[in-house]
Amino acid sequence: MAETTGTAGTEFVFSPEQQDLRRAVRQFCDERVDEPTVRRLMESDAGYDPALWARLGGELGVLGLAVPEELGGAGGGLVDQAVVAEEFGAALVPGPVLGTVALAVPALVALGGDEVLPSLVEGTRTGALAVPDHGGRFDPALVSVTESGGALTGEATQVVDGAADVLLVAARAGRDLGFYVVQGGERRSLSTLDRTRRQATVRFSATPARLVASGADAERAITAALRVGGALLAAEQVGGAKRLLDLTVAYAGTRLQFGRPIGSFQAVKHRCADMLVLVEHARSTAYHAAWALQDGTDDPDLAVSIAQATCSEAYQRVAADTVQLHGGIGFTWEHSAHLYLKRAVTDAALLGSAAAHRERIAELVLDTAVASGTLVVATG
Amino acid sequence: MAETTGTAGTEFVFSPEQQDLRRAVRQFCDERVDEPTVRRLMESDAGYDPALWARLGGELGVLGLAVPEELGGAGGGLVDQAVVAEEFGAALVPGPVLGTVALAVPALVALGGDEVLPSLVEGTRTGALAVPDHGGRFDPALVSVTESGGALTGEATQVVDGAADVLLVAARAGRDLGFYVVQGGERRSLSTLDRTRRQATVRFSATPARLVASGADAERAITAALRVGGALLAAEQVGGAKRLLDLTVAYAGTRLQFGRPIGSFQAVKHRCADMLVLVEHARSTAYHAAWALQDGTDDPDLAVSIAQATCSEAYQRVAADTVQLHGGIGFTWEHSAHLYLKRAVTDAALLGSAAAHRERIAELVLDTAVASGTLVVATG
Amino acid sequence: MDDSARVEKAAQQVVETHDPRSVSTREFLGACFDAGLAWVHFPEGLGGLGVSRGLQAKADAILQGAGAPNPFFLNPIGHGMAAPTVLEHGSPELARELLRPLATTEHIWCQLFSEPGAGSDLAGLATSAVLDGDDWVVNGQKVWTSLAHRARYGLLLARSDPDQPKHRGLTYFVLDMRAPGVETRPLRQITGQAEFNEVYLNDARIPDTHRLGAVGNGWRVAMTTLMNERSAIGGSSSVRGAGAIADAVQLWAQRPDRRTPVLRDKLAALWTRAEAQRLTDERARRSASTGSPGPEGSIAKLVSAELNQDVYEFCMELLGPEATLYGDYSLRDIQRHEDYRGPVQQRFLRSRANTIEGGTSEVLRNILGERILGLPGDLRADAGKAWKEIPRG
Amino acid sequence: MDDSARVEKAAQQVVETHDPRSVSTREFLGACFDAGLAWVHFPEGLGGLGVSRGLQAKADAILQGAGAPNPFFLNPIGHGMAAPTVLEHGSPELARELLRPLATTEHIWCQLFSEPGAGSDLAGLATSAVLDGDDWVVNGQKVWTSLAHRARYGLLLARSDPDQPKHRGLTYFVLDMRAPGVETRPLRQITGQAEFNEVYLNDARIPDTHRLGAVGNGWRVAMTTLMNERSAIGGSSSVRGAGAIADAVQLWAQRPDRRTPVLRDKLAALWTRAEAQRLTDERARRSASTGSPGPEGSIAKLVSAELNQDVYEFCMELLGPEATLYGDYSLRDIQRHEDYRGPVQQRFLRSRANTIEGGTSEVLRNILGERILGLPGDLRADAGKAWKEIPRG
Repeated sequence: MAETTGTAGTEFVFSPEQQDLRRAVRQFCDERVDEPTVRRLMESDAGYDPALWARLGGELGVLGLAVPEELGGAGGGLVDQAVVAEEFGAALVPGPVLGTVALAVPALVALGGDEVLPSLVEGTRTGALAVPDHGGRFDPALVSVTESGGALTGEATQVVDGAADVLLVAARAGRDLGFYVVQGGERRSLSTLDRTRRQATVRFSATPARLVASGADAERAITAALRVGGALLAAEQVGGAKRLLDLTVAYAGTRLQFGRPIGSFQAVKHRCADMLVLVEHARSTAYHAAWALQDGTDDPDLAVSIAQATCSEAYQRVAADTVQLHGGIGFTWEHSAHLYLKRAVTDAALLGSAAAHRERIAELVLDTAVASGTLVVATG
Repeated sequence: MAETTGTAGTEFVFSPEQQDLRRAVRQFCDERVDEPTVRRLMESDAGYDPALWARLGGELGVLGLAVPEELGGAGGGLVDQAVVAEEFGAALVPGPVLGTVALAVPALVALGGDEVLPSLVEGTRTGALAVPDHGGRFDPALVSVTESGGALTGEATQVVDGAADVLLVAARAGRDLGFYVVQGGERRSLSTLDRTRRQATVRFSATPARLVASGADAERAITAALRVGGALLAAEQVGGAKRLLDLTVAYAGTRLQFGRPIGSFQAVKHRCADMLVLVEHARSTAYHAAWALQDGTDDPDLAVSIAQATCSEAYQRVAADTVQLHGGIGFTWEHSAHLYLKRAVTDAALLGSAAAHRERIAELVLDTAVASGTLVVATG
Repeated sequence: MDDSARVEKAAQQVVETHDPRSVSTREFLGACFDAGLAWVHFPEGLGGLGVSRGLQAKADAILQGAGAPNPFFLNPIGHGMAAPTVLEHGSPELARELLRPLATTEHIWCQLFSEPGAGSDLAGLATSAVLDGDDWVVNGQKVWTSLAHRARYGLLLARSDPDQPKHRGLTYFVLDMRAPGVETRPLRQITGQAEFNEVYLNDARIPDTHRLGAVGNGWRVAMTTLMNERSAIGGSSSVRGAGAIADAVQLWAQRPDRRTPVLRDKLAALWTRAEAQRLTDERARRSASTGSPGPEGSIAKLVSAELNQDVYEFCMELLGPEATLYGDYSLRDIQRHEDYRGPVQQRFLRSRANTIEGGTSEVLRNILGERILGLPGDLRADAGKAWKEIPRG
Repeated sequence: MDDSARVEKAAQQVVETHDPRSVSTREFLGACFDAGLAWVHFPEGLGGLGVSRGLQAKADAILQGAGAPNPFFLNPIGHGMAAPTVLEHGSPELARELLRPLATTEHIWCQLFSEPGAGSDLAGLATSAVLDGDDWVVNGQKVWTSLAHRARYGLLLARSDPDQPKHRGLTYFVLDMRAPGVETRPLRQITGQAEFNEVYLNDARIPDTHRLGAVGNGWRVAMTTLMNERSAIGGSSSVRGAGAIADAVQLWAQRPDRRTPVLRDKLAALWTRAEAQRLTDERARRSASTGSPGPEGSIAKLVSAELNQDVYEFCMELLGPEATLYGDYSLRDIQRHEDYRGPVQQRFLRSRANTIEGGTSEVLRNILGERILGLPGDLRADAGKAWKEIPRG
């Protein structure tokens, strides 16, 4: 992921290619993934449209932007993929964005590639990561699936996009950790709060599995995937929050009560200003994480935790405020607000809560702080 | 403290006598303890006016309202004393209100009286409690002063009103806890944030002391004093916060910017509304604590912790908002706001922080909560 | 016999002659009405005994102690808001006609105030009422109407004169929900349920005898309804730790695995705020009963709404990844009371409306600032203008 | 030679010929001015090289790398706000007269905008300026004037025409602070210190040549000053963990005995917010330097002010009972830079002004809402009125 698209690039400055990419994805979403489409897919069994997904991978080619060309990807950087994640988040693109694009693909890239990777990038197959995490970090102690004789047994709960064609599964082979590619397993789909982001519980009973890494290699790939996943999830959160801010500002500027636009009341205006600050902070931290992972310019764990701690809180707050500032209409099923509210709550709970990431930040920043002794406390 | 003034009294309903008491104290403070007086005393060495203090005890008779008549007091209830504490807090009456009225007197009452009690009630002598607390609760393990041969040695730090004539000191006599009346000791007065509430560090070097209780009796008296102190401190916080709310509302209603009163802007009006809620919550919890201690109608520790957790946060928030809503003028030495801000910060840190009291509430409420198992969590 | 003893005796007689555990709800509530125990402060013959409102608690304690249903839960708008409004503003004949079937829950009532274009600005509503002979002809759309699909009558506020300033052109009616031209459609909310309805009024006719208060005086009548709504909220029963906070404490007890010191402090803070508000409600009740109502009552709605949201946000945080699951979004009518609030995730979603329904928190802060603290009003764009000239949208 | 190389060469020449560690500050800064390095985007001969503003960072890195003082710290109002205002709105002669001694810190500058009656509503100010021959005669009172007691010049905004609407009757001047009729008094603040001053103007005279911009055009000139003030805040140096949050982290490190898990989470949240704002500042700078300034710059003031307060509230909570002590309230002038922020308790008190000075948080939220988000303005009571007819108080 050290390569970048176009200009080697100052952090936060999007290259013309990246700006084109954003425009192209936004236009595709406007035309092909408008809200009626999202609502139709959200009510469907699969929860997404495989043909549409294949177009995103094939025609548009935006499902593996940070995958090196020799592994079947676009050979770009993570920032490119973050731009796409933001636009997907703004449109609430249904489908295995988190499972495939943000987790499975990065895991396989970290492994140096795999035979299933090109199909995931092309969108002809979907993937998901069936790995237990503790506050967004991989914890081998939580792995309960076991391997024996090339087959897996056990259960993985609440796997995001767990109905995918290909599962990347952490399992225990004796005392060793193994990382496996699995196509089988019994998938029980769950009724999720956010019907545009599906989950399943996966049960393996002597399900055939192909080992792709073990021990430290497996752990490294999983950790890399969770980091990239956290950064891309943050970008998605930015996209959703920004869309809600735009929606709310437009409503506040046109909705009249007491003979004037409600946005002319400070109670409304100032809440919009606070939403703006949240969105701007979210954007800064999410793209910092993407740039830091791409260019190696910051501690990756710290950068991702800053982004996740900030974006999870920002998106949830902005979504709640969006309902509030729309009044009754914002509480109806017909209005867009709840679709984003449910996504915001879901994103905040996945890959580590804000509190879990703050704890990680505390470990990295506070536990290493040393008293330099110059700050004076008055003692009377 | 089971006796009450006048009507046996519904909680929160002040008797006519209590309403008269409030009016009398308020009038006295308006006439005798106006802000110029407070500022003059705050700059003085002693920090208060002994003659004025003696009038509060003698002429007005409001320093020992909850002290039984046979012990030299007014034979009223704690609610009476809380009414006075509220008015003292509103006026920022300088002097040993906390040390003498809220802590030393209740401690001596809990002991069943003492020869020094009448003089404290009359205001001819002052008292203070030199007892270490942990978050507002007595912790015998923190006692470091030791007794030997009827004399104390050691140091008590940050004793509120520690320059008082009479100190009530917790000390360790061998393995036993003792509670002593002391008149000596070297007092080093501290430069406090709030110059209307003094503190001193007290050093004992074989200082003669008179034992008034030991062991469980001592502990019981100290605990009772800290509880009463917490309730009266809460009432004082209500008084200060309410005065600030009045001050701010008056200013917001008359200060003009942009050709209109600033209180007509929602940013100002809504902050005042939030201040009102804080003050009302503070008042409810403070007087509930006073009534509960007086009538034994609630767990005394819980009632006091609810009051302290609520009032400490409310007073600080209201004081900060008062500075903000006054703009620049509220940041000047000449304006009243900072006097209250400093008192608010001080009160919040004394007798246990809001966080310490929340921890106590958690122990009393959450640690005893049992899952009754009817609340359903959707599992998808 | 003093009033208190009268109430006590009447209540005891009712439960002796009509055992609430064996007679039907309607029969029992009819007996209560006839005995003057529906609203003890109402006149005799109209469901009351003409005694102090404070004595209602005494009657309710005896009745409910014997197993009586709470009529407020069965017909909340009828019992809490319609009855006092009909009594105060309706003709004696109308009160006699409407109150008994209301009290027995034979007639459920609903309230037709809010409109898509009139939320916070209720007085800006557009539904028109035009007099045609002895009838009013009503056209417009109402929204957020709980119970409309089950209601026999609706409290309707409509505009009878668009040339007047907005507060002065309103008239108040009792609408027969079964009249031609009244169409009720369920309004699906973000929980998936349809707790509310939209009501479309197309040339619906109301006899002038079902008007409450004078023509053009509807706003004052509506104030009676709304003040009773607010006091119904502020006057709810007051048990420590009850309400939304009980859910959070219970979840805490159920999930030791999810506890952290930070969440513990957060929950203690929420519990303390709930308790501070409960004590404030209690204080308001006490001072009201002694004739000196304080500002405490109006605070309840604001605080409890925001507290509910914070409590369920806490619950979702406590749940962690499980918070992302949901039960059933299929559109359902809410019938069974026990099912009403649903699992935690549903309660979380439902709580988002708390700061909107019954007055937004923004409007409530204005009310606290202006009516309690006496701060000056907002500058008004619509002051003194004829309603029809005020921009809407 | 491209602009970047020009700047680099000029800076290297200055440090070679004027070692900042041996020559006086004034001499060194004079050399910088003469070499066009005071403000590289200013014209040649007036302290600049006429190159892009973005190149200033290159010059500063070389100069300060060699040990040069930061002129912004020595003369903040002069360097950051007066210089661009004088350049843009003053005559070439005036710029030539004033800029060099400003740049060398021979002349300290202050700003005379706020008045007791004109805080958030700056354009409502009342200080009058009346033309008398070639001089303006000025009367009024200014407040919150940092450095007034040490300043040689003040940026003065005064009302030259009370019959105009408030924004249109203002004129902008450079005031000689040593002129007769200019009296400066220290203004004691809640910390006990006097960081600011009041300035009384009694028939103080200003030559018309010291007017900046046209008569009646003062508001536009003031905008130049204020925009430079805001960009000075947004453009501060950006090191992770620096600023107020560093105090909190340091106190955390110093006081293991006072740590709790709840405070740990709180501090992590504050640190994260500070970092999010730092990154937002950084992003604003980056996008500004590529010619597409975003909304990020204007957020800095709002966030950093509220964050400072939260940070020092945290510090006080961490300190516990020690927070109730204070050092020294005796009135002192703030001279020594290292003493300026004092012990933690003093920093806490000082932070209360952060949300007032340089634009209250209320005004800033209006600015974010209206100028960045494009929301409609507040209804105005003073729109179009002659200043003298607008109620004040």
